[in-house]
Amino acid sequence: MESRELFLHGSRVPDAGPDGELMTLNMGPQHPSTHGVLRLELKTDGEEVAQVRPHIGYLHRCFEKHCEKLTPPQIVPYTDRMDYLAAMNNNLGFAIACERMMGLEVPEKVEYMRVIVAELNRIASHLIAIGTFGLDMGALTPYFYCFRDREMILDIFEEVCGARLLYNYIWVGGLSHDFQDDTDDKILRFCDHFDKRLDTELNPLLSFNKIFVKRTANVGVMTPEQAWSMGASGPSLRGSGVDFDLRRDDPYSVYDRFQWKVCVGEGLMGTVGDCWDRHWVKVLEMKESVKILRQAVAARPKDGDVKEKVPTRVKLPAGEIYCRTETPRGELGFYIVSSGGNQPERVKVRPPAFCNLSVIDEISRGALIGDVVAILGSLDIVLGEIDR
Amino acid sequence: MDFAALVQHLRAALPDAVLEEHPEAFSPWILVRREALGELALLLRDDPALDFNQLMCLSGAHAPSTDADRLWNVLHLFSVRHGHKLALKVVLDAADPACPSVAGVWATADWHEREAYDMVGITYTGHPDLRRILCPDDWQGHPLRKDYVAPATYNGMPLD
Amino acid sequence: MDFLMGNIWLWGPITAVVIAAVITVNALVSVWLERKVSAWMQNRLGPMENGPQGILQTVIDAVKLILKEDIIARGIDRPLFKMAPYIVFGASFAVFAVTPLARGISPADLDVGVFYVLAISSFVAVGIMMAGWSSNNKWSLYGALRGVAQAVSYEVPLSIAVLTVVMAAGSMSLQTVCVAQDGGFWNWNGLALHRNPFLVGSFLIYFIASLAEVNRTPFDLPEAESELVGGYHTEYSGMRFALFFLAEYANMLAAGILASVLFLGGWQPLLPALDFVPGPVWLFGKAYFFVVVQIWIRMTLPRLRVDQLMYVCWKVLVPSALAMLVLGGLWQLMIQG
Amino acid sequence: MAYFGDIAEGLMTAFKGMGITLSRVREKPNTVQWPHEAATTKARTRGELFNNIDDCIGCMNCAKACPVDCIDIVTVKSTKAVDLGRTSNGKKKTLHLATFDIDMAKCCYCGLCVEACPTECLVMTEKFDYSTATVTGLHYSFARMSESDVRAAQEALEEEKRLAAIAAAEAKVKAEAEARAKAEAEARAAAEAAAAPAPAGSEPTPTPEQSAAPDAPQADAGTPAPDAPTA
Repeated sequence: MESRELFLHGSRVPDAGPDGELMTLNMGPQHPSTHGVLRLELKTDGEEVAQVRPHIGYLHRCFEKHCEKLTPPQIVPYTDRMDYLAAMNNNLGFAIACERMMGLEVPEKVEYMRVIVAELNRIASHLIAIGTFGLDMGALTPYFYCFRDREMILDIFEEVCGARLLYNYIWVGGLSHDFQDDTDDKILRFCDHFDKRLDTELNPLLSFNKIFVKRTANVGVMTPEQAWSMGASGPSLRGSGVDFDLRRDDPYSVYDRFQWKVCVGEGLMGTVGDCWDRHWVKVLEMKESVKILRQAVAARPKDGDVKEKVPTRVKLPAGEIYCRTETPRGELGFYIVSSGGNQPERVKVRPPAFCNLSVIDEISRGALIGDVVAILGSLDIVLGEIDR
Repeated sequence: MDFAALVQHLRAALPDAVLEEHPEAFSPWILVRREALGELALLLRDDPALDFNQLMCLSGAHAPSTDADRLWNVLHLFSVRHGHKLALKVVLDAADPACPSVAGVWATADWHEREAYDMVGITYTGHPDLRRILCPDDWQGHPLRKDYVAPATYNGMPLD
Repeated sequence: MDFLMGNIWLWGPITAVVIAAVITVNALVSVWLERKVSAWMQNRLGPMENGPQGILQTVIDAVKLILKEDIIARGIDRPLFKMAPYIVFGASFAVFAVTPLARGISPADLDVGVFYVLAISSFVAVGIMMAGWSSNNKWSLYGALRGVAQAVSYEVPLSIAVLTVVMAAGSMSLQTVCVAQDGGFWNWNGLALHRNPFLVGSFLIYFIASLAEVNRTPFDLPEAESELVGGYHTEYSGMRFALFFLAEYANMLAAGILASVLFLGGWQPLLPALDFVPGPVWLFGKAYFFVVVQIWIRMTLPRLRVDQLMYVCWKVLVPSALAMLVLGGLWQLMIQG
Repeated sequence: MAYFGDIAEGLMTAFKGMGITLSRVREKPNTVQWPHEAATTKARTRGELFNNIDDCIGCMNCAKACPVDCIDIVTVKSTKAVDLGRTSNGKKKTLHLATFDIDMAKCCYCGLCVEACPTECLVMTEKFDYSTATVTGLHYSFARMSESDVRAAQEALEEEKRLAAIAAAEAKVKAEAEARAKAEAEARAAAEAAAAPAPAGSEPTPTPEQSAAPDAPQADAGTPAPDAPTA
C-alpha cells in the first residue's frame, strides 16, 4: 500500500517496463464506464497507468455551427442537448447571457422559479453522477435508488413544462409555463423525502461503505493549483478544497437572497481533492440545494405572468458578452458575438466538463486501471457537453 | 481593480501591448498586439496586483461580417483573489492565422486552443500538441469559418 | 443399492446426466433468483413477462443464447478459444460429483472429498487463463490475469478455513463431515459456539474466500464490467458464452453446497425431529440460502481494486484463517481432549 | 490498530449496507408495468404533434419557429370568391393548405411551434408511444387537399391574378392618363402662377401580392404564400 500512496502523490510516475515498453490500451469509445463515447488512450505497465490521452469529439453535433443559423429562442432547445442531465441549468445560462446583452430585467417571480428548477435539476444531475459513480465502483443498487429519487424530480418537471429530460423551459426573458397549483407542495414533499433518504440510505450504503471509501480515498488527488490551472470547476474544483462557487462569487439570478453555504472537500477520508472528496461535495451540495429549494418555494411571488417579459422577437444587440453560470458540473460559459442581426454571429460554449476532463491525465498517472474508472466517474463528465 | 485601472496598469507595464480598450462593451475587452500576447499573459498571471489565475474561456471566432476577413482569439480571464475580469482579444488576418499560444501560462488553454484551431483554424505557435479535437484528424477545412463549405463526402461516405 | 453404487459403469453416466440436469436447472433458477432478488432490493419488479413472475425468462434467454451466432474473431487462438469454456464448465461440473445428498448417499463418496473439491474447482482458473489469452484482446487478458491471481491467492485462505473443519471432523470425506454435525442446528460447525467457537470464524473466512473463488462481487474483478468490459469472456458469444454463464452459476451453487456441507450440516435437518424431510431438500435449501446471500452481497457492495483484493487475501484472510486453525486446534486439544 | 479497525469497519459497513438493501424488499416497486399499465403522462406532456387542419390558417409561424425544420407547409392563396370560413377562435382563413407535413422523426419536442400557433390548432398530445417500423411512417401529412384540389385552387388563383393584372393594367393606364391630365393641369397652373413645381404624386399601383418583411411578427394571416406548391 505504501508504494501506491507514493504514486498517488505524484512522486513516482511508473517508468516503462524493464524492456522499455508500455502497452497501449484503448478504453472506449465503446466502454461501459466512459459515460458516453469517450476514448481514453491508456499507456499501461501491467495494471498501472503511465499516461492517459483522452480523445473526444465522437458526440460532436455542431452546436456552435447550428447557432449561426438559429435565433436565440431556437438555440434554447439546442442548449438542452449539450448537458442533457442538467438541461435547466444550460437553458438558464444561455437565457441569462442573452438577457444581459439585451438589458432585459425578468420579473422576480421568474427569477425565483428559475432558481427552483435549476436547483431541482442540480439535484437530479448529482443523483445520476453519484449513481453512476457507484456503478463504476461496482455498487449496483445505489444507482437505482438515485434514479428513483430523480424520477420524482422528473415528474415535477413533466408536470411543469411537459418534458422529462430536454425541457426548453427557461426562455430568454421568462419561462415557458407557470407552475401548477400543487407544484410547490410537490417540491416540498420531495425535499422532505430526499433529505431523509440521503442520510439513511445513500450515505450508509455508498458514501461510508468501507470498500467504496478505500476505492476512492487518496485516489486521483487534484491539488488546488492543478484545478485552477486546468480550469476545473464545480464539484471538481471544490473537491480540491477551493471555496469558490459562481452562485455566490459571481452571483446571477437571485442566488444572493438565500442562506446556504459552499461545500468544499476536506479530505475527510484521505487527501483533500481525492475522488471521495469530489463525491462528498456532490452529496453535500444536494443538501444545500434542498435548503435553497425550501427557501425559494417559501419566498417566491405567486402572482404575475411568467411570459410577461418574453420579447416577441429576440434580437441581440451588436456586441459580445461572456457570461458564466454554475451548472452541476461547474462553470458553463457562453461567449456570444452578435452584430445585431436575428442570429448571433458566434456562440462559443465553455463547457465545464470539457475542462474537468482535461485534468484526467495529470491526476491519473500512476493509478491503476480501476482507479482511472473511479477518477473518470468522480469528474462527472457528460460527453454531450464536452463534444457539443 | 476596475477595468480602467487594469488597462492603466497594463499600459504602464507593457507600453505597446494594448492597442485598444473597450470599456463600454458587455464584457470589457482590450485589443492586444499579437506579438505581445505571450508576454502579457505571463504578466497577467504572475503580477500579484493582477493575479489572473483562471482562464475562464478561450474562444476562436471568425469576426462578424462587419469586420472584414479576420479571426479573433479571445481570452476571458478572472482573478479569484481580486475578483476582477478582463477580456483580451487578438485580431488575426485570416490569411496569416498564427497566434502565440498561452497553453504554457494557463493549462486550460491547451484544449481550448486545439478547439479554436479545429473550428476556425487559428494556428497557435508554441502549443505543445496542436491537433484537431472535435473533428476527425483528417477533416478538411475549419467549420466555423464564414467561408466554410460543408464537404459532400468524408472518406467516401456521403454527408447529407 | 450397494450393487448400484459399486458399478461405476452404470452409476457414472446416470450421475453425470443428473448433475448436468441439476446444473442447467440451477442456472435457470439462479439467474431468475438473481434478477428477482436484485429487483426487489432495488424497488423494481424484475422480469414479469414470461410465465408467472417471469420464471420462464431465463429459459427464453437460454434459447436465445443457443440460437445466437457464434462469433470467433480473426487473430484468435482457435483451439484454446474453443476449449476454454468446456474446461471452465467441466471443472465446475465435476465438483458436484462428491456432493453428499443424504445420510450415506453421495454420487461418489471419496475419502479425500474436500481435497477433490478444492483441486477441481481451482481448475477453473486454467480455463479462465486460456479464455483470456486466446481471445487476443487486452481486456480479456487483464481479466484472465486478475482471475488467475485471484483464484490462486484465495485458494490459500479457503483451504486453511476448510482445514479447520477437516480437523474437527477428523476426516476429509464430505459424508463424514456431515455426519459429525449430527443432532440439530446447534451442532452445526458454523453455529456450534459451544463445540469449537473458532469454526465460526472459519465459516466467515471461508464464505468471503469462496466469493472470490467464484468471482462474485465484491471480488468480481476478472469480469468487472465497468473496468474490463467483460473480462475474460469479452470475446465470447452464443453457446460458448452460455457455458461460461452456466459455469458461473454452477460455481455459485457449488460454493453454497460446500459451505452448507462444511459449516451448516449439509443434509442435516434443522432439528432431529425434522428428519422425515429428505436430505437433498435440506442440502439444496441451505445451498440456495448461500446463493441468495451471494446475490444480496452483490447488490450491496462495491468492488475492490486489484491491489486491495490481494491485500484482503494475504494480509487479512490468510493470517486470520491461520489463527483460526491454530486456535481451533488448541481448543480441540485443550477442551475436548 | 488501524488494521483491525479497518477490518471491523469494513464488516460493519457491509452489514449495514446489506440491512438497507434487505429492507427495500418490503417497499413497493417504483416501476410501472407499461404497456400493461398506463404510463403516467401529465396534462402538459409534450408528445406527438397533432394539427387540427380545420383551424389552421397556414400562417407558417410554426414552420419558422421550428429549430429543426421538421414542418413543411405549402399554401395556395384563395381567390376572393372562395370563402374558406373562419377558425374556431374567429380568425379568417385565406389560404388553401396544399401541404402540411410534420416529420416526427426529426421533431425535437421543444414545443416552440405550439407556442407560435395563433389559432391553437397545432398541439402536442400526450401520446408518446407511436413507434413505427419505418422512418417514413413518422412522416405525418395533415393537409386534406387532393392534387386536383390544389391544381384547381392554383388555376383559380392564376385566373384571378390574370384578371387582376388586366384590371391593374387598365387602372394603370387610367391612372397614368389621370396623372398626365393632372400634371398638365398643374403645369398649367404653375405656368399661370409661376410658382414652384408641384410634386409628382404617382400612386403606387396595387399589386396582387404584397410582400411583407419575412420576419415581421404575424398575428394574423397576412403571410404571403408561394404561388404554387414546389416539388
